[in-house]
Amino acid sequence: MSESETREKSLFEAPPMGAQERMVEAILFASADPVTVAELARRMPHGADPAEALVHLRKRYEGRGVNVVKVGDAWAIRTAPDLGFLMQKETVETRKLSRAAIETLAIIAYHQPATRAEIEEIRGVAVSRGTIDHLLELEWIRFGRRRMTPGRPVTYVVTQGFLDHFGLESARDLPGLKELRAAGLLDNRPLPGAQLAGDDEGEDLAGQTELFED
Amino acid sequence: MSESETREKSLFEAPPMGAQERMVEAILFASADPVTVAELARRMPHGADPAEALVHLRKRYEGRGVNVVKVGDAWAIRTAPDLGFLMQKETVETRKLSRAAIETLAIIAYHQPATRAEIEEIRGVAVSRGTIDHLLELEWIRFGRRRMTPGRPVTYVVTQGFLDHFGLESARDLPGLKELRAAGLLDNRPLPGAQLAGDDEGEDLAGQTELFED
Amino acid sequence: MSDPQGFQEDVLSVSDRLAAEALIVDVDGFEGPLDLLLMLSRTQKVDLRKISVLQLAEQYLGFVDKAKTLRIELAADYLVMAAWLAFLKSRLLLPPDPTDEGPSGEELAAHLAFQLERLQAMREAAARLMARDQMGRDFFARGIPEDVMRVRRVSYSATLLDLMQAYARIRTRDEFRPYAFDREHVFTMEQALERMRGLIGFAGEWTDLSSYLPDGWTADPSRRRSATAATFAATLELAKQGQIELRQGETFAPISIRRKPT
Repeated sequence: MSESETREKSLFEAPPMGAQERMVEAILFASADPVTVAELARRMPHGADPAEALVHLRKRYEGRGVNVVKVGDAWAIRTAPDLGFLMQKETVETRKLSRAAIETLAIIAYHQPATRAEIEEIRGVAVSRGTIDHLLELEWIRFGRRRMTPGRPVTYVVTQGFLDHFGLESARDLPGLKELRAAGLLDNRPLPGAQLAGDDEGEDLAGQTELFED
Repeated sequence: MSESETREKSLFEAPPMGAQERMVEAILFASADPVTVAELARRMPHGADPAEALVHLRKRYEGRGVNVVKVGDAWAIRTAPDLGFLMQKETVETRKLSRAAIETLAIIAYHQPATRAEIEEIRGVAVSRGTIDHLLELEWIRFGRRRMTPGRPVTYVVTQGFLDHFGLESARDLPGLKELRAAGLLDNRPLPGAQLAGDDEGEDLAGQTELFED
Repeated sequence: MSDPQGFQEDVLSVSDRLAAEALIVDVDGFEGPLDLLLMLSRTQKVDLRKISVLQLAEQYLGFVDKAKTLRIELAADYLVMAAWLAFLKSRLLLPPDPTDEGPSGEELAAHLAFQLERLQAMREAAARLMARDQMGRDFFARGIPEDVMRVRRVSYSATLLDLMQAYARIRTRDEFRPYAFDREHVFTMEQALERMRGLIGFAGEWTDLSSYLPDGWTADPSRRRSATAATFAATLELAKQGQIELRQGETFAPISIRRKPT
């Protein structure tokens, strides 16, 4: 060890091993990728010995719900292999709802109970069966009472699952148009022209054309 | 307890507490977002008691590099705050909040549920477009119940994401909340002679109580 | 009105003037009149609970006067506050009118002091909130959430914002719809032209344009407007084609037409 390094070391005493273990633990936890010993050393205070801290940390996590594991030449914290069955929730792929579906859902939320004809009238375009089925499958809408009008059409209402997902206490708490505008929420709306050029499905394009024709 | 339930229970005996602790540990480690006790129970074997397992787990991680923290009615593992200096690499540069947004957020947090009019009354200035929008986008605020006053205005409350971000167990733990309340500075005190504002005072108090009771 | 503080706005010293300008130039930096009042209140160097609201009102009114002498335009809400403070000042200075049932000057002053204290308290609370350890800066969530396993289920997500914007988009679509006429009440220029072509053969004399309006289009104002516009446009077209002549005595006078003498 060179003279200058020795001097520096005495100036910046390495923290106790217990503290070093904490540091390695925090870094491994928060890093998006496995971390090498060299990287650990670079991030920890001068004089720290991450390799030794890792030995201690690894031992500490033995038999726990998560373990310190070596991935190539780097280290990471991973779920204990026998507990993989608990991670089913994490095996979910999220996709954005189609525009037709979100509009239909919005109309039901604001106008519930709403019949299909009413949804179509408000959207100004036919609602495909698939859209309603999809929302039913997601359990965001369900059937309400039949409307006591000729044909006794079924109505749709939103579910508790819908309220949970959108963080609402009740559908009545949805802000009205005036409030949306006051909150500036209408500002992000693309212009009608931009919508036409957008990535919308055919169903919507048809609707738009129809709309602008008259 | 019915016969079938008894049989089911003996078939699916709850695992020992040590094993339950491991499971909670694995689930909390795996998730970036806080997990509720109900969700833990749903994912763990029948008969498990995640609330008790959490008590043990929390104690186990005291003083370590990562801690078990409570966020509203959910739980998460977070790095110890004193180790933030190690994480520069992980730091996400967030858009700086405007002064108006910060004040609006604080007013909602301390006065929740708060209407837009109340926010404006306290700041003495209109809430500019986009401020509420921005806070909604960050998922730090959400809509609460409508106020049962003329116009039934929407209210805003803070979210679990807000608590998580600021390391708060609940909205009751907001810094200085007790002192502010004791000093009467969270009262909705109407302008003398103004009748309308006085109407929602009772309701407001009820809202506050409800909020901080749980 | 007497001014106990002896505010001398017309004998501004250079330093006073500079100070005032510095304050006023910064007026955009203030978040409304209450914020400005809070700033002014600091010059009294007392606890907000002991503040002299009368003195504060005078400081504010002085500020507004200076802005006027410096020809700086203040936003309307600053002027509204000035008017209210002037009213408050008069209430505080004049003996109370026993017939007046409104709140006393003291009550109004106390409320203003409360508002200032509350705003100040919220500012401090906001600062304390932002000074807390924050996620992503001081403490961190799991860097590798374990969502790396096989995809088993597709979950569809949408945010509340998506939902509200979708609804707003539908409900405000009409505002952006290109203006479409209600055909039933619109008389087109083509119709007018056709009608005029059939009639000009008989228009040897100067005749008021309005007499050419079709039947059933004169009673309802909107129908009448549409028919008049279309008929006028048609006459211009016919004049251009050299078939008729137009004349108008003066602006807004009735317009007359006749067949162009051949």
